[in-house]
Amino acid sequence: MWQGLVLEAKSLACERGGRLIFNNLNFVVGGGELVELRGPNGAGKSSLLRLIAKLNEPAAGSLRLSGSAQDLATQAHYIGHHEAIKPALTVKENLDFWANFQAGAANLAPFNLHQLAHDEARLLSEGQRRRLSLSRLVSVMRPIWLLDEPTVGLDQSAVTNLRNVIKAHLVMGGLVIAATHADLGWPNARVIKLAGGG
Amino acid sequence: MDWAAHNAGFVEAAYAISAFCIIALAFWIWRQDRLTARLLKNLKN
Amino acid sequence: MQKFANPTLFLNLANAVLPYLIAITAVLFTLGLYGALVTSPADYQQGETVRIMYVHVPASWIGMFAYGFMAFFSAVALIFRHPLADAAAKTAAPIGAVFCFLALATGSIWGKPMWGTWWVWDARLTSMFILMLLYLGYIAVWQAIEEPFLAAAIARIVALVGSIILPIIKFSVDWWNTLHQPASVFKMGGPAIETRMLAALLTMALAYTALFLTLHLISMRTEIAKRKLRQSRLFEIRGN
Amino acid sequence: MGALKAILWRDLALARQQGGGLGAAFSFILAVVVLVPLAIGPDLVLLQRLAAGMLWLSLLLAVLLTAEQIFQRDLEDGSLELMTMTTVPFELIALVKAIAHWLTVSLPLAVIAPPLGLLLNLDINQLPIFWLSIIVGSLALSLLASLGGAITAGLRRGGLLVSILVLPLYIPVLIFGVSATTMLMGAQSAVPSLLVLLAITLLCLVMVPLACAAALRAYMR
Repeated sequence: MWQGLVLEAKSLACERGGRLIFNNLNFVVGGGELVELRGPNGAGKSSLLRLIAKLNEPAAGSLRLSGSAQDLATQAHYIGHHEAIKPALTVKENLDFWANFQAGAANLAPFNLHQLAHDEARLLSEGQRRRLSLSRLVSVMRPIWLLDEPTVGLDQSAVTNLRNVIKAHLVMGGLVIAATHADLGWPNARVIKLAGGG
Repeated sequence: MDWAAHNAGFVEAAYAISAFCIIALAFWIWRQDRLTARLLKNLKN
Repeated sequence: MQKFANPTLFLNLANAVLPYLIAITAVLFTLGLYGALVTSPADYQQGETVRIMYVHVPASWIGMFAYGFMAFFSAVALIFRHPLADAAAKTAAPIGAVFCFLALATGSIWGKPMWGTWWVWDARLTSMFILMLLYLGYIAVWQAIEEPFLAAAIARIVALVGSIILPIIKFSVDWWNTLHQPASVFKMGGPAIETRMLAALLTMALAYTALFLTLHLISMRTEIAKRKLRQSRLFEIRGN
Repeated sequence: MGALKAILWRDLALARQQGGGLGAAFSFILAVVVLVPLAIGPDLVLLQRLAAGMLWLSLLLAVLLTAEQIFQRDLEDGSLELMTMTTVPFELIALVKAIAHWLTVSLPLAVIAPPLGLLLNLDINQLPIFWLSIIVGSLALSLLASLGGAITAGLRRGGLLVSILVLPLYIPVLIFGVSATTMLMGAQSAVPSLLVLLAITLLCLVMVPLACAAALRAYMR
């Protein structure tokens, strides 16, 4: 579905609260690749994902997406610790909102949330909330997936669902960058280590 | 109505409050300056 | 503008200029007060109380000037991303607020003999009161937000929004004032200003302006020092 | 455009679900309308002169009560951040949220308030002009409240700051809103005040989203 996608970072640096998190970070990620970010807490894994999603400005360096006309931020999904779920709305209404907002279609099946469709999000467990937030990946087609510790709180069946969804996405030429310590079941996943502590 | 007698003291009051506020402000700013300057000095050595 | 970016250059300049500025302020004040209290005549109607004008008008002038000063440097900070501009706006606010309060206090003291009450919802006094609220709001933003970078970003917006709404408030309060015409219309500055009165008033205004610049310069020096202290303290905590 | 519609629908659904502060705001106005005569006394002539001012004041303060919630929840649960990751300019998103607040809080209040005016002996033939002015004004009040909400969105105890920041902004709206009705009492035309009120509302419609977006971006940085 997506051809010739290349995400390139040149001497990227990130600063938060006046402190340098990491600097002159260079990498190139092409379509069909899974990259796992490793490093101690505070090494800047989340900060790097937020930089790519254009939620923060890099202190230095540049990030370029070639092979796609639109702007990087509109081509990326960012699944962070904040799940952006409204407790008062039902599971389906929550996903419908994001689907309508980003021109997609709600798809509860891959993370088998369809039985809970009409329950209020307030009643969901931590793992179910995580699966609802991950369902945005399969409801709106975007090539770049930025996942911040996606497997936290997921049970075994949900992790396998996630692996299948990632596999399908990579086969279609998309790319995934995940800050995680768990094995995402993709044989030739590349690892980028962030030293942390500068 | 004799103006002078009637409003004695208003001019003095206005000047007094002006002087008080200006001096208080200047003193507060000066003290802050001296305080941070001293902190900065003994931080250096 | 960038050459002021590093504080050291600004500090050297400030330290050089400061003694002269203090001297000028002192001279202007002695001249102004001498003019206000001695040489300028009493008003044929108000008598001695017109002398309050020499502290009221300059105070309200500085109250407004400081807010314009704040809005200007907030705009500079927004457009040129200039770190010192934020500090200039932040330090101008407390000084402006004090002079704004002084304008209100002396205005109401002056109002008592003329209008017989301590406070009249006169257009100028009302606008000055609202300006005071804008000052308090701006200062409250700096107090409420700990992280300096975020506080600067929000304070910039508050100052600029304030400077856009201020003329609208002035217009609506003046119009509102003509709508509910107070019983006796008494021009604050008296019917005609004599040259000696005008001279005294101008000298006092210059004296207040010089005072504002002096106090602002010292506050800027303090703000830069605080910033260095904060950075070094952060440095120690993280040790990197 | 679909995106903006989605936000509006979601905010309306949320408001319907949780009452969205309309209940609290309405009970506030009810309280004012009941307490004013008790406080000032039943003198109908006096009450009539105060009616328009009191109703405007109670609406203004009621809207101020709900100002904080406009952006705070979305900022905290991360949806505001995700909303920046689209082609839709963020200013429009801030505008749509302010309009959602208007539709769920200020407009219903502006529609309900005038009949309550009869309790304060508001003159019948003043009612239409009063109704028109308070409806136009309610949009400006919501926009300015959203500005206060955006500026304090990231703060834990922003309540005090919201009122100090927003009250000066409300003053022109209050002055021209109330004068539209009081001019009628003096047998003068209310049109000039209404036109100025409309001008202020349009100015807010354009300027406020810019300031809201800037403030929210600062918090999301």
